[in-house]
Amino acid sequence: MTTAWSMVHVLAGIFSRPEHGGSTLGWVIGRVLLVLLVAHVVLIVGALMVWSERRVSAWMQDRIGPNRVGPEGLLQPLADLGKFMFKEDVIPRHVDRWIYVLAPAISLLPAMVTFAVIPFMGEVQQAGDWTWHQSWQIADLDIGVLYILSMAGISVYGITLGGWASNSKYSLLGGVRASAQMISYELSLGLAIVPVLLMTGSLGLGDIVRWQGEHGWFLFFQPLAFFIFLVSAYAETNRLPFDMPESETELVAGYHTEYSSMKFALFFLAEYTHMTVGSALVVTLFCGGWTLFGLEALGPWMGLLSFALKTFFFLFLFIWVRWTIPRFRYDQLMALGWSWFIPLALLNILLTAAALATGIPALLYVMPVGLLAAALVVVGIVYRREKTAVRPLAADPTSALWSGNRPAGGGATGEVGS
Amino acid sequence: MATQVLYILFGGMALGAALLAVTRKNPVASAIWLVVMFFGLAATYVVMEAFFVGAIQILVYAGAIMVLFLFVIMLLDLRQQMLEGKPTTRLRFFGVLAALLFLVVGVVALGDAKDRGLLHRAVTPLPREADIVAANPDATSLVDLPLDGTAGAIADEMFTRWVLPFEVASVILLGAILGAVILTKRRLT
Amino acid sequence: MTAAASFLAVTVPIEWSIFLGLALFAVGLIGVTCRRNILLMLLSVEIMLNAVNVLFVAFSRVHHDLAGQVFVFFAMTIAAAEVAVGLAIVIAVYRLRQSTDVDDAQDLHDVDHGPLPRIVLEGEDQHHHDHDHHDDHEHGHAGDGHGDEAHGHDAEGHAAAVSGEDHHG
Amino acid sequence: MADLLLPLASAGHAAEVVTEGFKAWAPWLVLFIPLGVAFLVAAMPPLRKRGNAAAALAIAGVATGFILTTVLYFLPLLGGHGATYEAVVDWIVVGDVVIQFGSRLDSLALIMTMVVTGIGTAIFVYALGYMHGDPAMGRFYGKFSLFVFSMLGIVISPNFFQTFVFWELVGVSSYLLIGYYWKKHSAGEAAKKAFLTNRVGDFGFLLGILMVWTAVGEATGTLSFDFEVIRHAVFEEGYGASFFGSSWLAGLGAILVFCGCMGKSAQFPLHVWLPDAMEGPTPVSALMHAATMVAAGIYMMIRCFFVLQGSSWAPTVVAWLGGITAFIAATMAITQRDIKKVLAYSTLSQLGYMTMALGAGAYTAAMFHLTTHACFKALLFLCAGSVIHGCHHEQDMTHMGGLKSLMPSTYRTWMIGTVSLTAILPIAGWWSKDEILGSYVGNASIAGGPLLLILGLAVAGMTAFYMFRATHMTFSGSYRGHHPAHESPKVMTGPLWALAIASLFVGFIGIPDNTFGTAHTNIFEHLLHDWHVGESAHLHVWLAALSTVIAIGGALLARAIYAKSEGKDPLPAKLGGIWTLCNELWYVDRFYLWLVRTVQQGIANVCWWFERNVIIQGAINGLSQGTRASGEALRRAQSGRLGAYVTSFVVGAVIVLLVVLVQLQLR
Repeated sequence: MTTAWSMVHVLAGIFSRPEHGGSTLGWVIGRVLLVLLVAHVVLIVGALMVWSERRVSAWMQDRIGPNRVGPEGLLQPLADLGKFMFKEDVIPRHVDRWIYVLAPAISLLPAMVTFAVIPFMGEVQQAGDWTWHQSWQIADLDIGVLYILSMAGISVYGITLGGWASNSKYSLLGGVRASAQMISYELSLGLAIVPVLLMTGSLGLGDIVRWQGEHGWFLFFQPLAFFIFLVSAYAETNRLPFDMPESETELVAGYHTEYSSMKFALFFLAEYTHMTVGSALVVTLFCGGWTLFGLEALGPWMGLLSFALKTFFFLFLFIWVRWTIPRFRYDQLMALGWSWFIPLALLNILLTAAALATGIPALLYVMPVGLLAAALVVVGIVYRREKTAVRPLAADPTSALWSGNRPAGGGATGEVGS
Repeated sequence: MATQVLYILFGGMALGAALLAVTRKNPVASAIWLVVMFFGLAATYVVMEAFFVGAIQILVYAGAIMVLFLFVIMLLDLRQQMLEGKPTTRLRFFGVLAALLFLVVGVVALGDAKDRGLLHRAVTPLPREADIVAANPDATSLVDLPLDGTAGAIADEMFTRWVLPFEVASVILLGAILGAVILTKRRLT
Repeated sequence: MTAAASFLAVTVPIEWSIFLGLALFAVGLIGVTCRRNILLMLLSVEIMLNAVNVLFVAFSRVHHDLAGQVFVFFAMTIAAAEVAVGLAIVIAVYRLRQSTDVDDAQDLHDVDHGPLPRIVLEGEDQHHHDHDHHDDHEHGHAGDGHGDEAHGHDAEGHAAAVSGEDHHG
Repeated sequence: MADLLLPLASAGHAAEVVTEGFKAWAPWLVLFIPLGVAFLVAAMPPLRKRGNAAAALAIAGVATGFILTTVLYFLPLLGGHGATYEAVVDWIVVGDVVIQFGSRLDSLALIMTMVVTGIGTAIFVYALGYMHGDPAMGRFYGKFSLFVFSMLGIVISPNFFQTFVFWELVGVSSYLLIGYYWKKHSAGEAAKKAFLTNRVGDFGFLLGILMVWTAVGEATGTLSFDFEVIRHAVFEEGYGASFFGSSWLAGLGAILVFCGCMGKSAQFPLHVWLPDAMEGPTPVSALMHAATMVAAGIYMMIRCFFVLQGSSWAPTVVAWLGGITAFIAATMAITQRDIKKVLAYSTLSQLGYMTMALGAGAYTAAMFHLTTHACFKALLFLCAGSVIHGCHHEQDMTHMGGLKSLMPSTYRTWMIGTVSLTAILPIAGWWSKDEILGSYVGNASIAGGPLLLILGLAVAGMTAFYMFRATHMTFSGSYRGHHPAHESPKVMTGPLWALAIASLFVGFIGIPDNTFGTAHTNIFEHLLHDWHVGESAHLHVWLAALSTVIAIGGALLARAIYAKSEGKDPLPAKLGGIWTLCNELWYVDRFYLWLVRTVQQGIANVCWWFERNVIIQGAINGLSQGTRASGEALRRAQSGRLGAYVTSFVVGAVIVLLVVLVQLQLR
């Protein structure tokens, strides 16, 4: 770790911004190198996640998991890669060829580029008389959060297009479900961040992390926002318990039913990259990013370590949840998003704004905790009820969207189809 | 130099993508090309240093509007609709002619305006961070500095000068939501 | 100014942006006029809206007035609203017609509705009264026809039915 | 003109102005107590049903007003000089134009308020007896209070705008009161007639106000309705000259303002409503035609006398209109058989006198005559009411007679009133009427002034004649009625005596300064300290003697003809055509009837034809047919193809762009 850090540090010193004394060419080369570095790290982490998911799930189910390739099976991803590479690349005749080929790449890309704005460590910067904490990231956009939301918004394309291009009913349903689900949860995702932005006063992720370094993590200020963001992130990454687009029991494998070989591997990798990005975002927005209660002052490597450990924890949480909580029904998923998360997030925004406007800091500490508790109690009650009452799918208003021209209501209302 | 090159690159990309979008037979292909156009335009916005607009261009158009389009295309399963009936040749001819005429008239007007010296200004770059620091010796933090085209500056403008239009826009959105819900209800009772 | 700054700081002439806007608008126009699929017409309208946005941003930067960029924001809001309602209409039309071709929805083309009522003054001859009454009768039928339309699927057939009634009148 | 204006300009502003404290706000109390009473009566059915309770409330209200005003008036006078009480609030603010609402109680307004509330109190008490047994007495007192409120609003008004608002309120409440016996057809008709005739005058009034308003704005640079501002404009800003540079327009403005007076004070040719208004209960007639409504016009003209003074020719017109009114009303009064009608025409005639005074610039004299007339005319009306009450609602004098012994109190008070009205020294009416006639002596500002003086003297004779004619027909001889007559109760004779005493003595406050050679006998001019303008009244001994002789002569002539006539009138036979002319009211009403029935109906017929044949047949049906035809022609264009619509739209837009571009190129 230390070696890796010193290398980064040297690079960073040489390739600092021209305004801070670096040379233009050096800065450009440095940026490019940084991009390559981050991209590789993300991909490697994604690959490792494949391994760790299998190990952790095995551990949870009292199995052993892959342990043959390399120490503790760590090289298993490499072996998988080889397997994918050499498998036959089937492109069915009925597919929409161009889009079919493009879709896996499209699905991986947004996750990768999101990392451009995530600050992974910090250090003290100087320019003339000025001294400030600088977050290390590829680009400290002042619209960082908007950028993230944009990328989250377009990440749906890969899955949707893949599902459509496959020209099979399971794939199509998976794709349609994915688009509806991700549009829905994008809203709660975005709304959950708003209180954070209100309190920080900036859209830049670097600023948000610095604010948390000075005042404390948003996890403590905004537990409800944290909760909503976390669950919405699960939905956005199509992970269990929200893996509607690929739910095996209903749709075989959803949008990637028709895919094989490296194309399937890319979809696979995209999912894990999304998980990584999601975890990194949760860490950045709510768990202080590279800060660690002042310990980051020990040196930039401490910030990097803190960031990595927190991210790994949330990645572990992803896996933990997957093997613990059963899949939601589609109508439950939609009801949770539209009827609970969005109103709660709006309420949270309102209360936070009120607390900020009235200038009563105590509200900021007490109110969110109470909200979270109330929300959890309500959700618990609802799911207890949902579990006992099994509704027929036809009664669900949204089901009309999936059933083409089937009349809704089934005739229970006495309506005679025209 | 780089700015101009980038502008031409992304602007051309947007234009080409737009042309492809309106000429594809496959609606999904049209939609994808339109997404490409949105990205191209977002990039030109960034080149013009309108970062906020660039970001919401992707967020709103590519992330929401086009997904909705794709969603509807898939919902209606328009694969069969790809072989759409051709409009009468006369109509198509007049349509293209009118559009081209519009372009010609626009370019002529542009040239005319340039001849009259109405276009002497160009899209100017923002002051650099260092310049701003130099120009504001009293500021104690970067956050205090006036930056053009950023989210903060636009927010200042939007919530002071344009707060009424902002609220009106929200009401329009509400109306649109209600309209969409009512229109897509299966039966109005 | 440092090298990097000067590397990036070369300006973009305003007429490039104007041309880009014009061209995009023309492309959108072609789309709206030449496509018959209602979804693609909506898409083309989006292109036209974007063409305007380009000009907004460009002039905003030229004049250093953020109003232009704020208006882009509003334009996007309106576009979102328009698309939401437009797509809802598309779905509604599709349900009714099983088609997204605009030429399949021609209910508003010319139909003869018979003579209009006129103001008849007190003390005018009985003939006019008669005529007026007749008008009402006919309108009653026309109303029935519209009622049928709600259930009917074939616009052409409906139009034929109405004009047939007129011949009776 | 200028030499006349100078003494006018020096009038006013001598008094202390009180704008704060209870004194300033007390007028509001005086104003709003009657409104409160009216509101209570309207809003509380129990009160409305118990007439006596409503009456007590109303009497208490108006009496409070009288006491309050009197105290307000005399308190500062004890200190040596008068006071003006002013309490205004901004009412309507439109841009630069600020219209105020409130009260400005200078000496003029104070005297008027005292007259209104004082005589009002007497009449209110009297009505308690007169209206006894009327099931709708609560309603009566409610409307009565509303009427007093409207009148007071005019009196205390500081500006034309408020005056106009209350002017209309007076119109409405008089409509309600005249039509009090609404089940009687003639009462309803009379109410309508009064209202419509007043509308004619009010319309002119409104135009006049607006003309003055703009002219004042022209002269001073500020648009204002305020009387003080107008006064300032007239006397110091050259308003008359700068009235858009036209003295003709200045006169027109004054005459239009006078139109309001013409309506309310029933001047020729808008006098026709007043006699008909006798359809109301007698207390109403007394209040409306003695102290309040008809006085409102005169009061308003005195209040804004500077408007009249701003013009060179308008006063002449006013004076002549007053003279004509006084004369023809007197001739009409001679022919009446209805006791209330006699008094009504007499009122007209006296108002004519006041208007003559206005024309001559003798505003103090006009106000003085208004005050004395209010006393004795109220007294006479109440006496007439008492007679009518005593004779069981008989109004025809030929069915009366011999009431001298049957109704002694009524007879004595009636005689005091008659002598006062007839203007026989030294009772009230003589002083005031003589002051008016005196203002014409040596007055060169009125064209035909001497003629008017002779007219005034003739009217004085006729006044004596018709009053004593009425007296003899009513009280002399033997009783010819069908029901036994009786004296009225104390509650009615009490107010009669109060007013009689007032009529006896009120004249002495206005003895011209030169009468006894010592100064300051003219208390009225002193009372009207900040409003007395022009020269002081002057006693012309020859005129006094002449008018007294004429009056006594008229009285004696009436006695000779009617003392023994026992209800039969020998005059119609003797006078012939002249009698018919007077009895037919100079054919004014018939002329109006012809105007409405023939002229207006003819115009309406033409309009009706035009509307029916041109507008409905031509324009409306033509429009619909035209729309229809063009629609038929154009509906082929509605192909229903969206693409075609869009394309044609785009082509059109491009054409417009091309045109614009070409135009730009050509420029």
